[in-house]
Amino acid sequence: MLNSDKTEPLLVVEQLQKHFPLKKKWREKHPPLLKAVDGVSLTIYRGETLGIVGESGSGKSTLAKLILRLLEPTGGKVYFQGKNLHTQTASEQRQSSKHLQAVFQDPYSSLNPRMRAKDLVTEPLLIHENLTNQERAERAVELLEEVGLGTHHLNRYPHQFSGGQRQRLSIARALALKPDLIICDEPVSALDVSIQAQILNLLKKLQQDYGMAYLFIAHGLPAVKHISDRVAIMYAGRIVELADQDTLFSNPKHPYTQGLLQAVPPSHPRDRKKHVLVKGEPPSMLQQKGGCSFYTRCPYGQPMCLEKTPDLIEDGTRHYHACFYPNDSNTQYEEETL
Amino acid sequence: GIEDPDSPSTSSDDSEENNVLTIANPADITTLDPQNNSVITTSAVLVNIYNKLVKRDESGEIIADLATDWEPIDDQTWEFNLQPDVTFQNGDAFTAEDVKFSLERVAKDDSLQQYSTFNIIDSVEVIDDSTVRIHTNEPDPQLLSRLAIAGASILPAAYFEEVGSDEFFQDPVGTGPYELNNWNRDEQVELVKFEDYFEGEPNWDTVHFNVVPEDSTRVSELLTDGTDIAFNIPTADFDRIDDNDGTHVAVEPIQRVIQLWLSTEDGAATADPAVREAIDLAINNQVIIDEILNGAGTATRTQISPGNFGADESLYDTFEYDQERARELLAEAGYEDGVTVEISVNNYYTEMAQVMEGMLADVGITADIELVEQSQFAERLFNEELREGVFVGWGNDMFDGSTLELFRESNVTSYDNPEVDSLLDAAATNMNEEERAEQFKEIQQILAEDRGVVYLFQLQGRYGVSDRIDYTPRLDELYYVDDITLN
Amino acid sequence: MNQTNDSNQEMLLSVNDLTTTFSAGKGQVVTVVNDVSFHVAPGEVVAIVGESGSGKSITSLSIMGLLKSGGEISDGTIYYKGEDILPLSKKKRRKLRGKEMAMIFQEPMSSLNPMQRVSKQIEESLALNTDLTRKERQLRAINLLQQVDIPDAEQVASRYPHQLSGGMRQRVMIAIALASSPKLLIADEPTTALDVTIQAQILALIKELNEAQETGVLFITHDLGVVADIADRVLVMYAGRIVEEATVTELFDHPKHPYTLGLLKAVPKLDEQKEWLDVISGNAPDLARLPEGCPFHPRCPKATDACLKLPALEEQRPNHYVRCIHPISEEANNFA
Amino acid sequence: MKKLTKRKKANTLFSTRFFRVPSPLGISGLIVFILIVLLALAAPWIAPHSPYASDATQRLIPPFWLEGGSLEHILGTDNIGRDVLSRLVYGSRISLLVGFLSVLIAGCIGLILGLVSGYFGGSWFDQLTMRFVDAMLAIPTLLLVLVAVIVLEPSLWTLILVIGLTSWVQYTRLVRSETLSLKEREFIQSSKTQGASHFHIIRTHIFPNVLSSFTVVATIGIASAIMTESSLSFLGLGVQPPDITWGGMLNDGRNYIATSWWIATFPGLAITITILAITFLGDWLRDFLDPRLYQGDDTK
Amino acid sequence: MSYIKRSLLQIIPSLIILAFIIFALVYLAGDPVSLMLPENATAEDRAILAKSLGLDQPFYIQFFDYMKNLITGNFGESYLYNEPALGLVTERLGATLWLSAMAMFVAIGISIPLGIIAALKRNTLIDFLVSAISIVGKAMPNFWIGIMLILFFAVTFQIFPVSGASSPMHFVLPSITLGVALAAEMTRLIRASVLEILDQEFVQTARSKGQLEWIVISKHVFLNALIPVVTIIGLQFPQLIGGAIVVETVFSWPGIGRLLLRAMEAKDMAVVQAIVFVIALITIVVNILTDLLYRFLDPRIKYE
Ligand SMILES: Nc1ncnc2c1ncn2[C@@H]1O[C@H](COP(=O)(O)OP(=O)(O)OP(=O)(O)O)[C@@H](O)[C@H]1O
Ligand SMILES: Nc1ncnc2c1ncn2[C@@H]1O[C@H](COP(=O)(O)OP(=O)(O)OP(=O)(O)O)[C@@H](O)[C@H]1O
Ligand SMILES: [Mg+2]
Ligand SMILES: [Mg+2]
Ligand code: NI
Repeated sequence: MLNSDKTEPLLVVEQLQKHFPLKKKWREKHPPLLKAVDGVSLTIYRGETLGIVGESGSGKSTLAKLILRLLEPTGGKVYFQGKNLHTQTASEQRQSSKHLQAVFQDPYSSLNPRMRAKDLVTEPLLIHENLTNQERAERAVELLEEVGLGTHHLNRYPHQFSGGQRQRLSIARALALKPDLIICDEPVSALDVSIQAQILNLLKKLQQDYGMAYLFIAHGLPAVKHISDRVAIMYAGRIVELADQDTLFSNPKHPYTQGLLQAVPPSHPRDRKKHVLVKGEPPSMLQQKGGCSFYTRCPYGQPMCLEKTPDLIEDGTRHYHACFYPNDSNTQYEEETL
Repeated sequence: GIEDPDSPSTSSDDSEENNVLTIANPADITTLDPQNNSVITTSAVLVNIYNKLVKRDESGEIIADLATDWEPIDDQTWEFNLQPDVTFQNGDAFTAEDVKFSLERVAKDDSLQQYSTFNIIDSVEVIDDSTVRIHTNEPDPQLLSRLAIAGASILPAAYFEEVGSDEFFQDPVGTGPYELNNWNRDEQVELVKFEDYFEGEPNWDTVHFNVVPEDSTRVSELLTDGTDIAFNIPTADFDRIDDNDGTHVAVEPIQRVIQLWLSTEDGAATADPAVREAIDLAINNQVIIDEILNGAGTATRTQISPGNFGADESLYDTFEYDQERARELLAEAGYEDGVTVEISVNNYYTEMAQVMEGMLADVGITADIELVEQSQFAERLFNEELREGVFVGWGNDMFDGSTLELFRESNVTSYDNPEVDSLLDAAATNMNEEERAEQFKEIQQILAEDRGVVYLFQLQGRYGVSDRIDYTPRLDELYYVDDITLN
Repeated sequence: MNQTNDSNQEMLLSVNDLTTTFSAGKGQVVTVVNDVSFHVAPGEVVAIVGESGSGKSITSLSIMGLLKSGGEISDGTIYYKGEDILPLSKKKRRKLRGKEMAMIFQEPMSSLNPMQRVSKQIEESLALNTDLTRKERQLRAINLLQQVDIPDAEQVASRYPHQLSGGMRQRVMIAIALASSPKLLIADEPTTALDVTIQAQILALIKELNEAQETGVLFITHDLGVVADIADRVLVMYAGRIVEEATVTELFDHPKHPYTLGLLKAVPKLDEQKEWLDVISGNAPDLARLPEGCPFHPRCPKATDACLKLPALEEQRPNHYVRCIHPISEEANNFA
Repeated sequence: MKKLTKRKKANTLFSTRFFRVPSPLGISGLIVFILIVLLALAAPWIAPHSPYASDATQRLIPPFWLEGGSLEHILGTDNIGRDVLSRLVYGSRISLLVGFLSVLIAGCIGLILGLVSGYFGGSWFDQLTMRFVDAMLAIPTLLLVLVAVIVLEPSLWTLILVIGLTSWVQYTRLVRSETLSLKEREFIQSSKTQGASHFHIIRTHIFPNVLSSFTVVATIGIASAIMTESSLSFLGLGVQPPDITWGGMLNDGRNYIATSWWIATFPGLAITITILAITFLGDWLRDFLDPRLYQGDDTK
Repeated sequence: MSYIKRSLLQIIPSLIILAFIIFALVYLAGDPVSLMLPENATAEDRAILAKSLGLDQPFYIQFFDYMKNLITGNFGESYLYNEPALGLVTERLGATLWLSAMAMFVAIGISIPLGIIAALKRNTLIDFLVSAISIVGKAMPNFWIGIMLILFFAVTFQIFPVSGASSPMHFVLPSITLGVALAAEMTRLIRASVLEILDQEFVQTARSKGQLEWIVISKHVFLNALIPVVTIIGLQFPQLIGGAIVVETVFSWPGIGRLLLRAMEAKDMAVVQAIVFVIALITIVVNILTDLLYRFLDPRIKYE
């Protein structure tokens, strides 16, 4: 790979919090808080891909939006290229936004339906650089080619593209300013199976060519595993485990990670196993009174887990986990005899 | 005997209620106080509740009402003998005190709308229970005319003073043939007969005055027997009503004369008498009468029509029309390229004014017409906010030439002729009837010559009437309900 | 694999040459499901995989008789328990629904009536398909909720759908389907909108139903992992046609159609690490403008001029049917 | 590639979008509407008579196909002898003027307020605007117009101004709610992440996207302005003569509905047809303005 | 309760703005003094009256006083009727509200079946006809409809009375006249709403249970489609009252529409403001009620 070491911190997130106040009910003194992101710390190094996996509603998109400054955090800090993103002046913000781009999940809503492909991909240039129309047209061609689209696509509207092609457009657009970091919030979730692979390959190739870092958010473990250098597992607004990709998948410590891995359907019918289930429903983000939020679904819950919220601790090998009773042996969940 | 307030439309089908008379008017009455009112449609209803000392018959003659007879004592004093055995609807007996109270109320209280008509009365002197003397501030040849209008209605002095004005007019009491049963604003005034009416039991058990603002709806009500009389029907519907079984159209002259006031002030094009004359000559009065009014009008060159004191009949039922001459006059006046006259029109007369506009255009006069909402017309008229031409229908409830005072200097029109002023002054206090009539005739001749006002025609009241009743509209547009009978 | 009428008798469901069209306005007609034949035996789980828009849902709605206006079955027969159900009256078709065949939809958010309590919606199905009294129905509804592993069933029964999580809603849907004890369950992407942990729970439930009650299941998905997990037999659909059919292990071991192979290879797997994923280039075709011949040929690495003629669905290995004239040979199939 | 460039040329506005949007009603609406506009523009050349020239002796002549009618006055004459057809033709001018200008005024206010308050949803400006909108919504438009007309004296320009100033509320509401939901769409978020200014986002992303539903409401606005004018005419507060409006004509004829139906019926029909055309046109415009319905070549 | 409290709090600023709009209009309408005094009043009289009415004060003080009066329910005296304006309005309010309510019934009665049928028969001739009729219904001025209805049903066929408000039969024609435009609007809405619901999967779920089609429509589709319609009723209410101004004139209906016209002709601004204010208040109340109904109907909101 082009980027050799991946040790220079590019983005540092410290104890980031986002609490959404919900509608106050009659006679309630304070509105209940929905802790969408509750004390997340992580670092992304230059040129690496950090994958984030978690159940729906666990706060992944919120985290992405905080980093992109689409939301104001309730607490914590985000440093990008050493500067605190949320205390910058307007012009500094414009400057950092050049290096920090995003690709969103929904290919159908992430492109303005009334703009043509060439205008879509060069919009960032319009905002940040003073180019002539001619120059912009040239760049548009380059960018489309970069993501595997042809010049005949230049004048089309988004609806004339398929989902995969739209996602390519989004990527081209994110690429326009040669950013250092692209936040990809579930960029392939909405795509057909046969297209997902195209996009994953494209992302990977672009990274090799330009050396930018990705924050890659996804639902599906296999895709994250494929593309990431390191992977973080989120549960109920917190990171419960974070490690190098191979470590995490071969030696998960947190019971949730383990459950998650076992819930992934087999890749071959021969690997079919008895269904082992993480029972229960995803957590309500409201009922966090303290204590481990996985407690309700955890097969190893101890009294301790109810009292204290486990911190994310490192075990020396850049493997972080937040569990009081981490399990080295990939212990089985109670078998559901169905 | 108060019957249930049933729908007017079904009332006439019901034999038991055949004794209900229904009249559909375009507007509601505005008040129950006859002395604080100047709206004729309101008076038209109130005359059935209250009596006056004298009243007018259908032809406009003054006849006895609560007074039996009267005579002048001197130039400023009149004596009236009163009907005995008259009771108010609340049972109080009618006496001279009531006359004194009522006439002095309207003559002294300057907040009443009729005050300016009656403030010439200095005092009313009670001679005995059935005799009064009215003293005026100066000789008043019109006193009887004044006493014949609704403003001179007699109210029960004792009861009125006991309850006060507000409460009195909540449930008013008069000596008239009908008493008020109910007034649902904007919907209906319901009168019921006053059994002890001094002239004998009234004809109708109940009289409904319904408010039906939309012309076509009023006609529809008539055609479906929803009403016995529909006032002010569109001329276009004459044939429909006549052709319909059971209804007919009744038209009779009324006191209203349509006229065009033309400014004589400097700067106005119409200050030039030639222009005014040209306008008069350009208008074919008869065409408007025939086409727009369906014949329900009479061309005239004066306000004072027959039946009024001082009428100059030579100016009545005639008009001048000569397009050629009109063009010549304009050319002579230097307007061969045409002239524009701005005219404010009471929008009630829109159609006529628009026809006139067309006629004026034929001779090269551009009438720039501004339509003014009826209700604002009066206000703007008195504030002199109207244009150089004013297209207006003017009534005359006093039946007297004195209405020409309108053309006195400093009145609402800009017409200013010292000769007219002095004639008006003389007529105002002239107790010699003949001489006074001559004075009015002279004024009319001058006005016809001067054309400070171009008279067009006297209107006729247009009523749709059910064949089941016998009704002849009156010159004064009032409904004396008791004179209306079942066929 | 055109069944004879005899086999129609044995099968729970057998679909022959089904062709469903939609009118696209201006007299244009789009064929959305094209010449599709397959069968489902009692107790069997048949999966249909294929890309979005390949006609999976329309196939299932055609079977249920729930096509929306504009959609029309223009050809083919559908036998249910040996009876041709297409000519049946509307009333008889309706009676088949619920008692005989039930359906679960993809979107747990919108497949429950937001205005009705959960219990009522289950009871509605009970009222239509059983002879239980009202009281019994209420009890049965709670019982069913317990059967689908809903904790605190009594309380949940009185909730409205929006008060449930996606997984619970999907379970309620299964409870509704269970209520009529259908012989055939059609599940149209029932887990696509759910998290993996919840997906596993739902799949387990469906499998249990299938095993315990011998219910035939037609399972529609585009996730090969789910197929590997639950199916007995697999149909691969592409552009409205079946391009391959085989038992699940046969298919995974010996994919014959280049599209099937492409799919299998394109999916990243937990247990393998490679630099680049294998991809199928290009996009799924628009049904209104299908390429000539084999609909897959513009994307097919093996395409030749011969592909301009539509290949037939042929049995290339025992019970393994493929619609391709260049099927993947054994040696080339290096997919482990 | 050659084939492609060839096709490109054919893709002019007219050859593709115009006819490919499949809406026969919309197209007929458009055609009728264009005809009406042409009629209004060409009134002096089309109208057989002066619309103002009255001749009382020629009044209430029925349309030519009825007994007593003549080709001289094809649609007959009105209550003071003016040619109904000519007035109808001229009437389109002011009726359309009232419709267009009042919508222009209301639309501009509504659009700007809606965009700004929607974009800064929840801000004090938004709060204030919405309270204002609530207040205005609580009063019937006709009532508000009536009061305002009375206060300002009826005239063509007052009427346009007043209808404009009282009907912006619906545009504000619409634009604001569309903006609010657009704002959450990912393409706006993505533009924000690129550091785009508020103005840029509103101008290039939000405005074009609210435009089509705005247009639909605006066309309906034209229709309701015409209706409001005719209601006002009925109450005697509409555009004043000599200016001719259909509403005014309808009102002139209201006493003649039973006897000379043509005076009111033709302007009534004109209003109905225009409003129908405008409504259809609005539906079509929405589609026309939406590139998503522009079926270009399928992508390869 | 919290909802009501919240919405009540929210309407206060709206009411203040409303009061301001109305006050500004009245202020613009000019000096009421000349209307209240007899023609021959002197300048001195005018000044005295102006002072007693507080008209010599600056705008904002006058507005402040005006607000104070409003809070105590004092809308001023009608100079036309010499009565408190509010009383005049409330006296006639009933007639108008009844008419509006009946018109609403007519509109609902027409639009629900038509809207549902049009949606169920989407893109057929029936659907087209319903749409066409509803647009025509909207495009006809209501005084025109009213006069025509009278000519047909009252004069020619004599089925219903012509005008007035004294019996239930009298309601028929005016409520139809007033309801037609609203019905047209609502038909389109209900059609759209039903279409949207028909597309949702729970309808298919109900069908897949083997449910009868008409029960599917009535039980599952209808109730859901009704919800957006409820809010429309609240929003359309002021337009209904606006239409009543015209319809009342045609049918001689003794409601506030007629009062308003009278008051406006006479520039009796006290009455005009009272009417505007009362209508606005009623509209707000109706909106809160429909909102509550909405909440009552839609469990998704009730339990939040
Ligand atoms: N603006 C907001 N106001 C209130 N709550 C919010 C808001 N945005 C997100 N949430 C809540 O925050 C939680 C986390 O949401 P988020 O979108 O970050 O989840 P996610 O992990 O991205 O889920 P998914 O996988 O479904 O995209 C959810 O419970 C969501 O309902
Ligand atoms: N009502 C309709 N009118 C016209 N075309 C339709 C209609 N419903 C579906 N189609 C078309 O039929 C084709 C097949 O749709 P279907 O829903 O069966 O796809 P699918 O395989 O279920 O896809 P997905 O995985 O997205 O659910 C699609 O191309 C779709 O556009
Ligand atoms: Mg997300
Ligand atoms: Mg589907
Ligand atoms: Ni409460």
